[in-house]
Amino acid sequence: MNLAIFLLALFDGVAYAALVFIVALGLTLIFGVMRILNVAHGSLYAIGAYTTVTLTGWVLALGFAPILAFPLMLVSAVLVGVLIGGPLEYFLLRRIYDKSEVLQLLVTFAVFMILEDVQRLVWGTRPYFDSSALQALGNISVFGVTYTVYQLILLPLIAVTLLLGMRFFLRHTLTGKLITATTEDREAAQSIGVDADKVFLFTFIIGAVLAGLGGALASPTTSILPGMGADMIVLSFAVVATAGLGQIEGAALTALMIGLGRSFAVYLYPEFSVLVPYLIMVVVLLVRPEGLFGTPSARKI
Amino acid sequence: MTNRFVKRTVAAMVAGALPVMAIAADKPESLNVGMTTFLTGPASVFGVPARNAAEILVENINAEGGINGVPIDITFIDEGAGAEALTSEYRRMVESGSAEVMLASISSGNCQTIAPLAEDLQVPNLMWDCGTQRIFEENDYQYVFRTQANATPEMLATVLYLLKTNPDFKTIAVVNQDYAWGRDSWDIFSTALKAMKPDVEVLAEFFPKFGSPDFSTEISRLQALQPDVILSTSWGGDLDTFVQQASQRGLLNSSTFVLPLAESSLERLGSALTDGHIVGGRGDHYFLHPDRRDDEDFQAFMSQYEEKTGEVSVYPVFHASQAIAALTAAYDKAIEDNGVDWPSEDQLLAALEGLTFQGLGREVTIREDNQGIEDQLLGTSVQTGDYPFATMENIMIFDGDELTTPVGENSLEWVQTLDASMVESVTVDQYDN
Amino acid sequence: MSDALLETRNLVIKFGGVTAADNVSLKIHAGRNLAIIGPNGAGKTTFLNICTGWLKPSQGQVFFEGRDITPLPPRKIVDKGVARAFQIPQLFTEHTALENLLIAVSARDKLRKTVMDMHSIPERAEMLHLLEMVGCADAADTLVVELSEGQRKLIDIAVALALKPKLLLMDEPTSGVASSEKHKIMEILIGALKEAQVTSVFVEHDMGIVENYADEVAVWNSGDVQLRGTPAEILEHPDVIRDVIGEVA
Amino acid sequence: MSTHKSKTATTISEPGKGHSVMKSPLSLLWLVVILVVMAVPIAAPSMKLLFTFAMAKGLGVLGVTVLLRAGQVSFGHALYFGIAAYAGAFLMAAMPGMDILIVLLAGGIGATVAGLFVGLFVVRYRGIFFGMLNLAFSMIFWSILEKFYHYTGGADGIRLERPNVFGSAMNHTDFGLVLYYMLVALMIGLGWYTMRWFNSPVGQLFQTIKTNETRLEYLGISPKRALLSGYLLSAALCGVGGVMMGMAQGVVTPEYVWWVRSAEMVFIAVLGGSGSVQGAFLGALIYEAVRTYASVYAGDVWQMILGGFLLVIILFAPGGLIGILQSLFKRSHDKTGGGK
Repeated sequence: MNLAIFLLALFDGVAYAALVFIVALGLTLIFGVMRILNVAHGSLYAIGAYTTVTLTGWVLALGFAPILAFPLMLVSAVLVGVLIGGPLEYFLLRRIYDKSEVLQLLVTFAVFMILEDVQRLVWGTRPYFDSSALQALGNISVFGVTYTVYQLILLPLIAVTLLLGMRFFLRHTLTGKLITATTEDREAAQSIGVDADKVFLFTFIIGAVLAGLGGALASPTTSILPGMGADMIVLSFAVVATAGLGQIEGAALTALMIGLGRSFAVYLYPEFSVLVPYLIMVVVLLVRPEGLFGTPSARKI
Repeated sequence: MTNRFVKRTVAAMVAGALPVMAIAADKPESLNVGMTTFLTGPASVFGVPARNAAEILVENINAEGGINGVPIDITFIDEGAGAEALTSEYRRMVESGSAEVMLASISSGNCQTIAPLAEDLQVPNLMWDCGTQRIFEENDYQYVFRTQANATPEMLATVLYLLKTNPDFKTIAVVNQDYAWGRDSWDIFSTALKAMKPDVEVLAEFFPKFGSPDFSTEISRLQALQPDVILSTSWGGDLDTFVQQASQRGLLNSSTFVLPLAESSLERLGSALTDGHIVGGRGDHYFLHPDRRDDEDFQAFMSQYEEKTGEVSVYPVFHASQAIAALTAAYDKAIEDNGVDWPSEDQLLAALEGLTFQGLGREVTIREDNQGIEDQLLGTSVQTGDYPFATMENIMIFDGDELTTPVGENSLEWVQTLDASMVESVTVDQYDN
Repeated sequence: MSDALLETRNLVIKFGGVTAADNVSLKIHAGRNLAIIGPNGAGKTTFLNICTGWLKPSQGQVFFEGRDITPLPPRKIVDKGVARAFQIPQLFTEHTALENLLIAVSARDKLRKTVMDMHSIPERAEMLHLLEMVGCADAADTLVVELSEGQRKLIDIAVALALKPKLLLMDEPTSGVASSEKHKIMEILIGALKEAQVTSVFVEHDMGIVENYADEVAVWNSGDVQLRGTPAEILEHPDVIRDVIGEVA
Repeated sequence: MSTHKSKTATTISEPGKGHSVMKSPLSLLWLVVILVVMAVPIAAPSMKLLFTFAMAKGLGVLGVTVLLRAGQVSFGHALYFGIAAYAGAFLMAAMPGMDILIVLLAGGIGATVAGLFVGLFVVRYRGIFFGMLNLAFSMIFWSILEKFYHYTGGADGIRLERPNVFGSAMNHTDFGLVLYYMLVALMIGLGWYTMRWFNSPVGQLFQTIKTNETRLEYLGISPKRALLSGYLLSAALCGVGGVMMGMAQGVVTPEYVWWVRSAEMVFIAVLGGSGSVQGAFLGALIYEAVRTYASVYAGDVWQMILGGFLLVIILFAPGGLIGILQSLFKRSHDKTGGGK
């Protein structure tokens, strides 16, 4: 393996990792704060992608410039977060916070099943493809290999921005501090006047927006078709568990490991590329049972 | 149920005792047909057009009085609900008597499951779309017939077209979906290529997961390798994604793509599929079929279909038409041969042997091993501006007979015995567009 | 070899920067009830955790019947005959009081019996008797979550006794119990211990209890045993009055 | 008085407890249900296949139910379902004409051995980590099945040829009947054993993982060992279900192991009544029925119907179908009791 190939694999891995991270970030955030592993996150991802393609299709059909696809991604993500994520938390999840982990997870699984069919009813089974956004940014050539600026530069840039932004938000803003406080001790936070319900709703919407954003950002690079949510969610699970539950830095590192592992596998042993995320998860948890960035919780007796 | 059972038992006993004497059946109120097709899942890009086509065709037949006055009643089973649901619904349909004839199926895996099941249940089953060549090579069936070709002629025609149009290429890479079709089609393609042009070097073999949303890494690797030809037998969303991403990153300019199933993706790919790539459609299927496009019935159906679905026809539509054409032709033949109002099951099976029929494409004949002989159409993509997507030029239609593995032989072994002379000797009709 | 049932030698325990135990050497002798007293946060519970293997000391060793048990996990130490009762009762909340004891006694056989109904094991009568001994016979068929804190504490101790230990370590057996009941509980408890011939160590804050029911008292302060003696001697000591009793009062 | 209270409180998590109150009417019902199930192939042959699949799947769900009793949920138990089915398929491919009992045994043993290897690792974890690690192992196996096409048949799977029954080959109808009554026997036998196991000392120690592992450790029991014992049982049950399903379908595919299948098993366990043996089979039957009929009559929305069904159960009847049934029986029992 020469240096050029090594670098190519590195670029591919980073581009892929960026997308995985954006989706897993939302899942990690929701899990960290609410302790709910949201299976429906995968559906929100898919719906984000579908919405983006539909909106972009409309707007471009009206004759606007393709560059408009970028703001439309944000619009779609927010729509998904507010119109689906919000009611989901408010009408459903709120009722099950006192139930066991298993039941909470199953509720989101039921929502996932329902949303899978909703997607099919709304968008049909035909694959959609709209790469206006990606084409608007053009290509870049590295070692004679053409990459899209969108995947090689924009996606990693967004991922890093989101990581830093989320860290800043949680540590240095009032809302962020409220979220962190509620995460650490819900009762204590409530006793000093924090409205935990509001914090949960807000967190869930942010998480859902991130899922939608992941889908929106993925939409110009892939065919959008039924089943894309199921694949993404299982990968995100691997990221969240490997990272250490609720650890956003861990999620970033894990996404990077998975992205690089997968792309190096494609270059060296293509047949192993599917195995990579799960092998990483098993190996990491074997060595660090609480995940990469997790801390063991000693039980008080 | 019991009625049917008694009828069958009696029929079997009598048929055993008096092999020459044929028993006619009463004319039923309707001919119940079950069709398995993907209504959900990624393969619904094939399944839904096929269902739409079948509905139109059955409607048309019934409008003209059905088969000898008996209307066809067709019900669909979703292959997308999984093998479990499929087999149980298939059984239920047959055992409860709500289907006399079955049309199954799309997925090769499902075909492998259903063929022995149909044999067990003793129900005539027309395989209308499955690709695997193994069905009749590994087993003998009495109740199972295939109304189209299989992977072997489809891949052979592709190799021949490639060698006829690009005789000098040196290197090839493959990106196929990771499941039976992707693997088997590459086995046949590579074996045939090795037999006819042994000096070709295979630079890379990729089998990304079925339904993969992203081929960026494979494309980077292919750009670094720069093969002359890139083969992909993928279809549906996978093919769309692969070609779109390759197009965006300029891979379509540096390598010739060979896409034996791209006919079904032409409309969706739009302008992404540039000029000069090889396109096939699993048989002689193309909405601008050069032999057929001037035919009135063909035109009538095409406009009927477009009106109903808003899309142009793709090969599963042709395959559905062939299955239904085979069904009506077999009943007509059985009725005529036996001079009855309505044929018994055995008479129907006898009529299916060696049957010749015509759907939307050219005529198809069912061979003695129940395999259909179907011609193969390939062409080269071109953006003419007449349509908002690529169409085909330099079309060749290969004679199916010469490309189909002889009865009783194994495809891979037979393909190994071929050589370069076939490129010249094969019977082919050429058209400009 | 040592004549003590349990002995710690030079135990040092550090959490982060805090030293919870500093060079503790303590002997516990068979047949006597030892009370450990001391101010809150002095490390008494931590000491019990170390003795039962839940936590590992930074330095030093724990011996039981002369054998080094420092590296063993709690379950192995339990096998040797050390049982434990907790400040917050550790019970199986979805089971009744009797079932808690049946499960405990089943554990003596490890994981072997897979078909026989737990309610028909031969030790059932023995467990009913044990419930009686701790004065909870009425509660046999009640889910432990529905019992009073005092009853839960007694059942927690009964669960430990079901293992037929040689030594029982108890963490504040009367905390969280109405003061009117404290003496009743201790009365029952000491009686049960005597009947089962079990040596006991209990961490306690209530000097009245210590005075009445301990054979011996150790004063834990600033990470070490500062004083040791009979209840009468210790409770009169001026340091104890200043540092321990003063705080409790 | 207190006795009565404890019984109502425990019925959901431990149906075996309600004995004295509900034993007679409910166990009578189960007897009737078993007789009905035995009569299905004769009385309603078109339902035979549905019941066959439901019983096979129910055995797998029973495996998941075992773990639920310890408060643990595995999102990868389809692994054992699949391993057993593939073990059967490979055995039949290697030695055609093998006897059905040997195939069953091979499946069960295959799953148990796999359960031992994976179990030794995963019993260190609880909660989400436990669930996700099981998921990871099942997905690793799934990837291997998909990738090693030339051995496993890839995504299309391999055929599980029909085994012999006591030395003689059978046609599909007779074989279907043999499978059916074997499943009935397995359902009764393994269901009975599992209930006994739940109430046995080992089963009870295993279930304390749900409520207090600290105490378990202080009883001298390794929680990991206790969990492993239940994990092995659950793997074996899933395996038996899987190999029976494989024989019933005649083909095994990686789909058996796909994570959605695992989630489905948990889904069914909760639907039936988490922790209940009868609930596992009842849930499987309802699930299969809804799935089959919904995919026929409402092809596009069967997942939605099932999802909605699950939501309603979790929100309004957390005891699952068994919980509903028990409260119905209890109410009618109370009524008659009040009349006396």
